[in-house]
Amino acid sequence: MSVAGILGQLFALVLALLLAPLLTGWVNQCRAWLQNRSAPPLWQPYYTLHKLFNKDVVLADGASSLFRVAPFVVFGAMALACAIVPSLSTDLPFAPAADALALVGVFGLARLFISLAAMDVGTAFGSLGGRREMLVGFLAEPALLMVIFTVAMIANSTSVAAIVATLAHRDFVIYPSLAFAGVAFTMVSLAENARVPVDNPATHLELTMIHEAMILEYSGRHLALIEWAASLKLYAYSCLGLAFFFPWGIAERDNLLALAAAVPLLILKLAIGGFLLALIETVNAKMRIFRAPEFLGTAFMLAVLGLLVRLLLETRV
Amino acid sequence: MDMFVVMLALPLVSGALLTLAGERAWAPNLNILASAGTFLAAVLLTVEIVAFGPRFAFGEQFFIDSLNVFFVALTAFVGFTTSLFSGPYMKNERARGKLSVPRLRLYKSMYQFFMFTMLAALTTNNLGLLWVMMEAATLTTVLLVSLYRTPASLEAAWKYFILCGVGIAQALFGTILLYFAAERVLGETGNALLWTHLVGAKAFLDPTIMSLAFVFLLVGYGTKVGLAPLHNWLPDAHAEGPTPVSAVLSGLLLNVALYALLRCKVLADGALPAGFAGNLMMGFGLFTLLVAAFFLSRQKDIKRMFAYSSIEHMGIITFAFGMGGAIANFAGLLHMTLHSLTKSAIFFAVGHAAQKTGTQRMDDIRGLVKINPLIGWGLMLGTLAILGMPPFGVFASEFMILTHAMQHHPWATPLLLLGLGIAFAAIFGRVQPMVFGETEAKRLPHAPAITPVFVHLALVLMLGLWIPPDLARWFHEAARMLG
Amino acid sequence: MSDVPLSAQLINLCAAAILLLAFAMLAQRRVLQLIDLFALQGFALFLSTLIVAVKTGQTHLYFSAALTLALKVAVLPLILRRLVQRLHVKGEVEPLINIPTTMLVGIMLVVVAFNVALPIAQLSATITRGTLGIALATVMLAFLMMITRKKAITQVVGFLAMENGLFLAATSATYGMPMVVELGIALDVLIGVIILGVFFFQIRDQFDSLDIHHLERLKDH
Amino acid sequence: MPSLLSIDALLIAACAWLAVGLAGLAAPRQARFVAATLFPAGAFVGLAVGGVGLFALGGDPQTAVLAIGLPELPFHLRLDSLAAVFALLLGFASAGISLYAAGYFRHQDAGGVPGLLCLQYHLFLASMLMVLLADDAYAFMVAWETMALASFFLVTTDHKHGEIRRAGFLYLLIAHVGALAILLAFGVMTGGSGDYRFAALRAQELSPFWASMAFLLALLGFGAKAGLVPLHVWLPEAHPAAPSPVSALMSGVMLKTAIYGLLRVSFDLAGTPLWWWGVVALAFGLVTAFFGVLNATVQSDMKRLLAWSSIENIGLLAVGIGLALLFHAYRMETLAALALTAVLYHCLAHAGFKSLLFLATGSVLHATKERSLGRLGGLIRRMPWVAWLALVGVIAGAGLPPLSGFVSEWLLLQAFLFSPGLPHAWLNMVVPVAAAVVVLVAALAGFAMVKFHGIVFLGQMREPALQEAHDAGPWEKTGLVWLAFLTLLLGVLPGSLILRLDAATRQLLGAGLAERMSEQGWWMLAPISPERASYEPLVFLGIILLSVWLGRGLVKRLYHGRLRRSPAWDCGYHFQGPRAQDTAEGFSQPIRRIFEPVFRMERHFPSIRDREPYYAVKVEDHFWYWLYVPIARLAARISALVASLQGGRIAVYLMYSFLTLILLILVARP
Repeated sequence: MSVAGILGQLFALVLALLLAPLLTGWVNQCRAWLQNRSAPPLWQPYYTLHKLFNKDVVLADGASSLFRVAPFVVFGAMALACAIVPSLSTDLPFAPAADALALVGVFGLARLFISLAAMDVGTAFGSLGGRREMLVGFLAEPALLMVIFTVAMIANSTSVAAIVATLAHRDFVIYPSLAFAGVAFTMVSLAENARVPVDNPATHLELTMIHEAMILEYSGRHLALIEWAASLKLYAYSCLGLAFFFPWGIAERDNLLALAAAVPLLILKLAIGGFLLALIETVNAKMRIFRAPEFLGTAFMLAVLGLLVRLLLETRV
Repeated sequence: MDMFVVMLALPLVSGALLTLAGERAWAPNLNILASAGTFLAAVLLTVEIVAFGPRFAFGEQFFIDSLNVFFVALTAFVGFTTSLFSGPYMKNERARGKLSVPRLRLYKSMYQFFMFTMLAALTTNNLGLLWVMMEAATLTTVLLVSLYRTPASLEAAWKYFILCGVGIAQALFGTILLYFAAERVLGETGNALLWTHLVGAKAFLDPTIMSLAFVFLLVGYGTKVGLAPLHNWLPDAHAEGPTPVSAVLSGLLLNVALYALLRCKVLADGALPAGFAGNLMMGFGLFTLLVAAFFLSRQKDIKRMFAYSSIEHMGIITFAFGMGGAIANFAGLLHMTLHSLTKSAIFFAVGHAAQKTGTQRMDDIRGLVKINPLIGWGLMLGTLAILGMPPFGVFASEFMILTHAMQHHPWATPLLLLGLGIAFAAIFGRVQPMVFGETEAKRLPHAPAITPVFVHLALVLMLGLWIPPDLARWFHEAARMLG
Repeated sequence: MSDVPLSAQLINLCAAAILLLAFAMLAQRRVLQLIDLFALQGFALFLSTLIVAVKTGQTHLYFSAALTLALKVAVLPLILRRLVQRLHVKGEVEPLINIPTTMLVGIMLVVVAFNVALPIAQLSATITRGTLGIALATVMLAFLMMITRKKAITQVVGFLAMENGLFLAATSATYGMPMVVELGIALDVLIGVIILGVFFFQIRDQFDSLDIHHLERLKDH
Repeated sequence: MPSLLSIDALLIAACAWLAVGLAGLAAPRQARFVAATLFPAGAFVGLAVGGVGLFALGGDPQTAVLAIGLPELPFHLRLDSLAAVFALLLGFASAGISLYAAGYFRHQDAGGVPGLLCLQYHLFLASMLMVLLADDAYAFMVAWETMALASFFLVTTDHKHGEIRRAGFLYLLIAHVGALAILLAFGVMTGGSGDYRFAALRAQELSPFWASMAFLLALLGFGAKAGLVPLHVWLPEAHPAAPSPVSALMSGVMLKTAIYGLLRVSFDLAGTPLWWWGVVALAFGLVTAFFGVLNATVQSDMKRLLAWSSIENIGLLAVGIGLALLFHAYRMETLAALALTAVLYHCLAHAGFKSLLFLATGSVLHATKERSLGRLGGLIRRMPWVAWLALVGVIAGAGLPPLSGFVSEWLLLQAFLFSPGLPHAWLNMVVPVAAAVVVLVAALAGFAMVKFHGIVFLGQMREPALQEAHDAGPWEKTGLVWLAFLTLLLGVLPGSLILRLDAATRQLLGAGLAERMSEQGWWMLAPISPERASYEPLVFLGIILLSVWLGRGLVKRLYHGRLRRSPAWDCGYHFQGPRAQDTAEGFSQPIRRIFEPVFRMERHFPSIRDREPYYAVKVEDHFWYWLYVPIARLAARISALVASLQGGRIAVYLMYSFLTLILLILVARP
């Protein structure tokens, strides 16, 4: 554990905290362009956060302490996730704290808290949102874990840093299993980040929404933290996807030059990723909530298939 | 004073006295007193035998050795506790108007005569006399079974009389054949039916005659034991007679019949190729167990159900003795002891329960722990004990029987387990709702005698966790005698 | 047969008579006649016991013979006849299975009994070894009679006939059991019959009939 | 040589428990004395047992022979590391439960005599301890059945209700059938030697066929106790029926004794396992876990929900055992140790959090007299202690970091990641895929747990009466806090405990994780190597707490901490009441829809013509109709057939005797 390592880790974390709203803003902008709307400014998410932090918290009458704690926990969990996922360098002193399996656990913890908080006030929307979030969660989580299994078997490790190091710095090999895993991962990411076709972050139509339904009662700094956490989640997922499937350019241990080069590369990759996300959201329609299980079931099956392909084709017994 | 003579004379004399006594105030106490005296004499006799070894009485006609002295003690003990139980029980029956005064007198005197026949059958050295006493036991109990003079009790008594009479006639034929075989070895000395002589000459008895004799004896005494398909009298007699009678029928009569069968088996084993008698007994035992188990689930009458449970246990014990060998015989003797104690305790509890609720129909009995916690728990624990739940002793003997069967007759184990499992489901499913649940309580004029129930259960519990070394030694010696 | 002593021939004759009477009882429909036949069988038994006693000179066999005469020929038939009259048992006894079939089964039983007894009889030292088979056959025929008859009283007669068969085996085949045992058996039989008598009255009080189909209520089926 | 051996200490503890129980009989009706004196005493003994268990871990096996039992087979006792692990579990879990019970039974007015309850409760504890110590088949069976019996009486404490009686009957019946199977398994393992000491069973060399028979019988017997599908039907009936501390004891501790037995037989007594044993255990485990968790999500009764969740956890344990057996069969001992550690750890974790959750339901039940999820809600406002402590259990139960449930799940998944290395052509492909089911189960467990906590404690109160609810008393709180503390401790400090568990795996497999793990720091969990996988829950927790703390502080500092209260937003429709919230049925509707074939459902849909339209759904267990009803019918049919023997006609009876006689005469020839 070197000083450089710790500094690099902190840098990555701060970068994540700062970049995450930007990524959200970028995706929104791209989407607006693609949909022939005039786009909000790229910095809009920051304005929104600032505005929300300034506002008073208006708490529903019945809200309990859990309701007030949840945003902080969710935010903390997402920050942790961003700290673990290697975005710039694989030399992360925090990485041993949680491997890929624990990463899924972190997301799960955040989900649990946000769902419980949603049910806390006791409105029809809240519990509906909480239920749907858990529905998405219990289908998406296994799919994500299966993706991680596939990748972990390739790298013989579940440590995210180790996986990335293996994948990025090994001779180029085509893994067909990764194709399956990649598709599955994309589908899971869409669902987990409340994106079309599973959810629509831009709507408040009660029959379709999930994420927005849960946070309907939140306001002020709580809402700000939750929105920020949502951005962080998108960022973390994006970085995870990039790390698994496009790991090139991530710096190795004690390589400051590479680290310096990694930052612009990461921004570039995120920009492309964000655009693709916007594209997917544009060309797809939001589906009925009851189709979501099929969608995620497909993702799960694809992930399992990826694992099978890995076991069948790529291992020599 | 010869304790043996005292032990036999007490029930005989008091039986006669009770016949003459009429409805004197001391009559019930005499019944208990006589039973207590008999028990005391039996204990002293046991001590004597344990200390000084086997002995004869009345010439060679009676013989007390380590095999039968314990049964004597057990019989006297259960006889004593049953008389304790029957005191308040019979008073309550009288108060409920189910019995008249002369019938009570009949009950008491017949009870004492019955005890006499049991003790005499156990101690006699003469196999012919054994038969006579078994028949006499039937006759005394027939009158006890029909004590209520209801149509059902008459029918039960009639069936009991005819079936057991016919059955025991077969046993007489077997005894005659045995005599026929023994005479050729021992000569016409009049000793040819004496067990002590027979056992010495058992290897020389003619196998052809002995096989036929054993078949007749098995069918004869087996009827009395309640082996299926000869068991049909048993549930009727148990269900329709007064409860103390059910208790002694299950707890004592079946044991004594089995004891008679065991004596015959020893002779048959000596004369016949190994396994002949044993296999027959194992077959009967298993069949009995299974048949009884399946019968159990269809019962509606509580005493009838426990009667079938007795059949089931007789099946297990017969199977154990059929297997033979030190461990199985040990287990069989232990099981006989435990079954006697447990089943009579259950019948005591059942008797009080039926009196409290005024019915023997299980569907109408509910919430016994509410009516009287001691009766309720007595029935519950007794039932669990008889079903072979540890830490009660029945489990110990069943464990030994099962493990021995696994070792030597693996094919029989699944059948044994099937029988035990079905019996468990049937009995426990019935008893639990009776003990638990809600009810409207009713007080009885005479407080029930609960002590015998718990004394029995405490003994059964003790035997499950710790068998006193002296008792174990006796069991071993007896088991060795059985071969 | 010439080397067989006369006494043995007589015993065999008595035994044959007992078997014949057993068959007759199996075929008999009327209660009173049945009791007569039973008494006759008892008499044959008495004769055979007497002959054995004379032949062997055992005193207790005389005693047995006397007991047989008293009980089986005199007392028991008397009691039974009284009962039949007092209880107004109808004369006709309707068997459960028709009589020709019963007879056929009976003959088969005799064959079985003789077959079973044959190896034993060959071992026997006594001259009356054939009687063992006959005794067994008598027991079985009595058993059959008990199965096929409907009235309580005929079942009792069957039961007593079975006792006769046993007695034949005890006295003739083995030249008598020990005294104590024979006394005991006799006592049991006597008490049994007395109890039965008591029973009959109770049954009739309860059911107004001695037909055993009233006694079929206790069942699990 | 210490003057007081651990095994003696445990024996004394068992006797102490018995004594405490019997003391209850001395004053059967004085609830106050029984609750405030005897139960805390029992808790103290529990702590001692746990401490001794911890101390004895890794020590040499100690044996003792008691002078009771059968003449040829007195009670043999043995305390080895495996038993010590479970003694540790029993002691520490029961300590918390007893403390809780000290408060709970004080005002338990409905049903049950306090003194009797105390006796049964402590007899239950003592017999569980004896199960762990038993070293011969007889002692084991006696303790095992006593345990079943004591728990049966506890289950039927409130026997006024017919359904509770039925639940108790079903429980004891299946337990008894299972016990018979266990006995048979022991019999098979003696190999005909007639020696029932475990030492003899261990030494016995069995042929593969008989060893497999023993294993299958043990799986049947212990599976019946543990609640493996399809022998699980008693569990969702019996656990909810019992008073809550007893439910906690049964789910948290008693089920683990079955796991103990299965481990004892399959790793210790039955000899070297065959590879397919692992597959069998794995398959049953997967089915159980999946079926259990699905049913947990659709329950409408909070205690039934937890009971089904216990079935799920037992399934996961069986999966772990299966995996360990597979590795063990192929002599991959380190990996077997990894899987086995996961099993042992999950036993401990589940004991902690499931007890905690059941006790929380006890408090809810006590405060509201209500078990149905449809009539609860919003209790966090009246019972904040219980709600927050339950949240600890919920997070652990959902298998989420940084609490105990996650650690074992993580270990299990790590073990799965090695399964492609199995030297068997198709196992190395199928087994990893089984991990997918495990993962799905874990995710569904989260769903069930959110449903449990959200509907019971959060939202608006669904009934006005809930306003009267009060928080748990001091004893209850102490018990809950203790168990929550254990859950947290197990969650954040797995490394040091796993180093101790090493003794148990080393005893069973000859291999452990210790030598690799001791190289790393105590805060780190890296069973194979840090490069391979690692987990530092303390750091993990630290980061989350730090960011919560920092976040709060910074936001307050940079902005403000103002807060206003106002009514919840009602979409402009102000007739909304608590009824507008999701019901328990509504919450699980997606599950019922997705996994429709798994449930046996009876639904009633409202139609236009209904005068009073309503919707109803009843979810039942398929296995009841697939397995148990046919067996019962078959038994009834045979009974009817057999009963025709007793037709009432004396002539027919005589004929039976006659035919038996003739048959025997003709057939039985020497």
